Amino acid sequence: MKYSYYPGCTLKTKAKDLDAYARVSAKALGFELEEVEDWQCCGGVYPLGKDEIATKLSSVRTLAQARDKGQELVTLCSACYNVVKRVNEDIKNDENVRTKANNYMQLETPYNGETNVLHFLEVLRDRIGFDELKKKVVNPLTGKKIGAYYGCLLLRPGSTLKFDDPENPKIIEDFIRAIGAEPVIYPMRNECCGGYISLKEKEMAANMCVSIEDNAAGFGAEMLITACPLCMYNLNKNSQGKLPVVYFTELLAEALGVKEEVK
Amino acid sequence: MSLNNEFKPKIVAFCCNWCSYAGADLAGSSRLAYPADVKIIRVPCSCRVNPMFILRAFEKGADGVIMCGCHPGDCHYSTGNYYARRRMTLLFSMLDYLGIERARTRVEWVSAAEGVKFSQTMNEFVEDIRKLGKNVRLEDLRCRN
Amino acid sequence: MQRIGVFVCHCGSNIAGTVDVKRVVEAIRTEPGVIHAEDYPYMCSEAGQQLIAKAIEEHKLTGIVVCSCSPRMHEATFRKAAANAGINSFMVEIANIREHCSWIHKDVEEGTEKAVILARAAIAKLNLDTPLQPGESRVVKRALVIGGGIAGIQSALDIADAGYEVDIVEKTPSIGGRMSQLDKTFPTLDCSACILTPKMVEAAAHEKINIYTYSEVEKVSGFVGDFKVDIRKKARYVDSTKCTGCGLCQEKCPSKKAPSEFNRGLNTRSAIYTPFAQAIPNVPVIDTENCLKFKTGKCGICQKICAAGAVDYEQQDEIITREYGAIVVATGFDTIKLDKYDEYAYSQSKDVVTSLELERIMNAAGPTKGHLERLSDGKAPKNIVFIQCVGSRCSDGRGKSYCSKICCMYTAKHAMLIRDKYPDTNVTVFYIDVRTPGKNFDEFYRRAVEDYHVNYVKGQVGKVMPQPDGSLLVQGVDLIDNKQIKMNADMVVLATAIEPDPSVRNIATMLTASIDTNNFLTESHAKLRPVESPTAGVFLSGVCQGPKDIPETVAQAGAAAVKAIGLLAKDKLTTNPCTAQADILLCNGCSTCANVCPYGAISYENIQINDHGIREERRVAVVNNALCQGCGACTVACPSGAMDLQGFSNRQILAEVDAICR
Amino acid sequence: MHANNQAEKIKEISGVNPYKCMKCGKCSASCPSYNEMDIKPHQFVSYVINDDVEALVESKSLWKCLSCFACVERCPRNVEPGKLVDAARQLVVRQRGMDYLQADEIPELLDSELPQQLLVSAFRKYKR
Repeated sequence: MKYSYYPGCTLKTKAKDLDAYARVSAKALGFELEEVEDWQCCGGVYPLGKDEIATKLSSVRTLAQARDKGQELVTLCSACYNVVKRVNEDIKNDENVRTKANNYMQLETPYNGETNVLHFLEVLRDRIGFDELKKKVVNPLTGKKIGAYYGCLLLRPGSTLKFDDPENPKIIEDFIRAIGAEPVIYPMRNECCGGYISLKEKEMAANMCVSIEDNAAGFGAEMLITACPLCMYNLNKNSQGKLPVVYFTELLAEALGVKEEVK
Repeated sequence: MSLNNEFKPKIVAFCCNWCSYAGADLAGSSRLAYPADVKIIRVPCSCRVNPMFILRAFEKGADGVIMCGCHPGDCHYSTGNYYARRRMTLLFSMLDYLGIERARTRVEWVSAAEGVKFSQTMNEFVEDIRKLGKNVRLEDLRCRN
Repeated sequence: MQRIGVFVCHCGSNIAGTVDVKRVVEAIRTEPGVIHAEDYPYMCSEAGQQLIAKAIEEHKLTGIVVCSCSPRMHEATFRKAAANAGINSFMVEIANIREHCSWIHKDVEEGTEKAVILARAAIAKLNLDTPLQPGESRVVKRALVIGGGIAGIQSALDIADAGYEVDIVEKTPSIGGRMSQLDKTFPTLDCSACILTPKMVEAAAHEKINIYTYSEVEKVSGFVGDFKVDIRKKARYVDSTKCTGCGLCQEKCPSKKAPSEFNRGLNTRSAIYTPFAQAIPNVPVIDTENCLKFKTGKCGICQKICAAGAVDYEQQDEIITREYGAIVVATGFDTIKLDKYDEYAYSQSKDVVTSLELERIMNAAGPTKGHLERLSDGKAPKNIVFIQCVGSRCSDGRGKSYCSKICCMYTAKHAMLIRDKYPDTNVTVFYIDVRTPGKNFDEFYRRAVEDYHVNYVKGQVGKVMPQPDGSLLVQGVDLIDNKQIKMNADMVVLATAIEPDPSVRNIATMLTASIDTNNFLTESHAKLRPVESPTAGVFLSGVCQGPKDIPETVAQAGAAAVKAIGLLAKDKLTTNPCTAQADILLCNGCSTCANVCPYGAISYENIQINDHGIREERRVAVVNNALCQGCGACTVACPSGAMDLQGFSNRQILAEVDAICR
Repeated sequence: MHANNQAEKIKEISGVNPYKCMKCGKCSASCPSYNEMDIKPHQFVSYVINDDVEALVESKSLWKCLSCFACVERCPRNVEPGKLVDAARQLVVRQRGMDYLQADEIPELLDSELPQQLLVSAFRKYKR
């Protein structure tokens, strides 16, 4: 199975691990991530203004490429997932955005939202299946108590993303179970880490990250996993460092026994 | 005030007595406006609407015909709207064959509680018909006066 | 040729405001058949009707067109007026120039033009009207009440007291409904069971009332005065005639893991069970999904120990077919599912409960024997937070757009009872608005604040977070102080929205009673006929029509009963004369019409026909006017055009089409 | 610009109908930045209704909103105040010279681990 793959800017620089582990894991699981050509940064946050068109075009370009190949589009970074998927929904449902975006783009075939956007976790859940994944695990992380940190961008707005229950998600917990570890459910797993605010308001971000970390630790988590480089940064930089934070793909690669393939 | 040369479509709406006519009444008592181009004919049930009535309307110069009934499953006579739905499907495919724009005819299920839906539907339908312009294909010019 | 009079109503300014009434009168004077036309401020008034009568007499009119409000409003009024003046009441046509014209248009020019066209269509139709005579149909002197809660019980008692037979069909093993699950009732704090049980007993003992519990309506046919209903009496596996209600079987049943429906799943019950101690009838049922005998074939303890020999594993469902003149729907409500509201952590913590669950917790017969305890650890809660409007007033697609109406009052009740019984417990209520219209209602709520010091906070809760120590961190807002609040609670109670019981959907379909987008049954007129369904002979009782509390439910149940009694008291009903007729000269006896008739009103006869001098025997369709309801399905199905509908004939509808398109 | 036009502009950019608000406060109850804000999320709605856009564009709150969508997710009336905050922010940054983040202050804010994503997000939220 081949998917179009949109890594996004951060996965090419500060979050190379997130990307590399995903690629080796995909190979081990028997699917291929084919990077779309000439992709551009999604912008990091979805432009909320109804009149924003230009800021949505890079996503449309990527989406159209996946469509041309007849592939589903996979993202790994939560932010890219949020932006690309919401732009796709706009193109599908908002005639104004669709017309204007296509007028700008002058694609050979106008893009009307045909591509299906998947997060890597959704590929694991809906295409591979967690039961199937479990069978492929050679190095189960037995006994590890792991807290899933979702943050905002994977879940909200739930009506558009339809990723999981935005108030009580379970996809990462199911993932943790599949790789043999024990999920720790804590209520702040879908609270915001502070996001971009930490650039200018370090203290605010620190408050948030400390409570999240405390909350997870209080429920017995020994580590946190995330799918978002920004969450990772904030949780590492702005907390008290009680819990290690790693990308979920790293644990996946480890469980599949392919971690060493990443140099 | 509307301009004299503005296209004012003639639109016939068949409404079943139990749901849609009551829905239209509710739209009225809730003051939910829709264009005056729509004129409603009350029928006991959508299954009373003979496809012939719709053809006659077009022949006489109607620009659009809409039929409204109870939601499937909610027909006052149990099954009437199912018959209506099947008949209209056939009629529409025939009109299609004749080259009549699909948007000139419409079937919509409107319950007695859906005044808002009734008004919205009529607004949309009139808008669609205005875009299509005058019905010239089926009108029997001998009927013009 | 008809002699037509046209009467244009101003309806005060309702019509005259946007329709130039005088111009309508002038415009239609020249229409074919119109002899007389005039306008009047209120046609429906006594004076207006006299005016019509006078004109009929003076101008020897054969039919009238009234341009006024919807025929659903005053058609009957004008038909009666016409009949009183000596013309056939079906020689009346209404042009709806209010709901369909003046009320939706602002421009007088537009409104007037449309009113004229609607009037022309009515005149064109009237020109083809023929006098019709209504027939008669019988009234079966028995009523069916669907649902055995307080609404159904009250309706049944009132109908039975008037001397008519009533059957109650209740889908659960006992009558009593939601009210039997309540602990206390507002605003008097009576014990719910204490006031409900006597009613249940009275209904059970009433000689005119027959109760089918554990039964469901399966099929409804017929029409007002003469419904035919199939009731499925589900197999109880216990013979009601033998069971003494000793309860030994429930005690000895080894399968005790089934969640108790009555206690909202907060504890368990045995596989053979009566839902609660005061159940009526006091005859248990076997839940086959949990019964070991049914699951594995082994066990059979209940049968062995039953001294009366009442347990019968071979019992089958039974279909009972009965006839009824009137049907009262009293299907009640349930609380909504909370899976879309997980910010309140309902699925994550046992100590987040719905208000109905709290009723069970507070009730002496409930899972905690009436002690206020946390379900997680059995500890007494010291801080309780109530959250209002959970799923009510939500237009975001997650919940219900309406106000559930009862929550403000029951929350005040809960808060007060808790503060009264456990004065050390702090109670906080997060609310959007406190709505207490009703006699002694606001006083009741104020008592909670003033005498019991319940802490009412105006604002909502954003999230409830279970903590490692088992407490619940509630994050809310106080909009008056403009402060975000984070407080620890031991228990959170959600005032969960109510919705019509899901079974009502199916019942409405069977009854062809209309239902709104929230699955509440629609009334015939929101203000003036609030307990009648638009489907004749079907009456609405209790929450199936809209959220209401117990006194309102009882009042409405009584009103529905009175309407049913009014129907049952009649010996005959006049039937709608707008029925189908076959033209025997055109009919070829093909049976197409009979196949589409939902009432089985069409049969075939061989009759002698003289067709242009040729005498022959032909098979032709004959419509039974008592059975035909006038839907018109046959008229369109008929391939030879022999079927037509009186009052809505092909020619009449075509005349209307022509008039509108002219 | 006339105040009224500004309020209309906010409604247009955000696509929010503030009149749907029933003042339940669930947005403010959900907001993780509540304590940092001078004008609270629920107040944004009434400020727009009352055409007091001046106060909004000058408020601290604009720069404290995390765009975490907790208010959008939980609003029972689909009002979604987060979108109003963002629209007010757009009104500011779309004006010349009103960027909240200047390019020359960035080097000072950088650290070696800071992901690109953070910068591009901040740029999009704070700059034209």
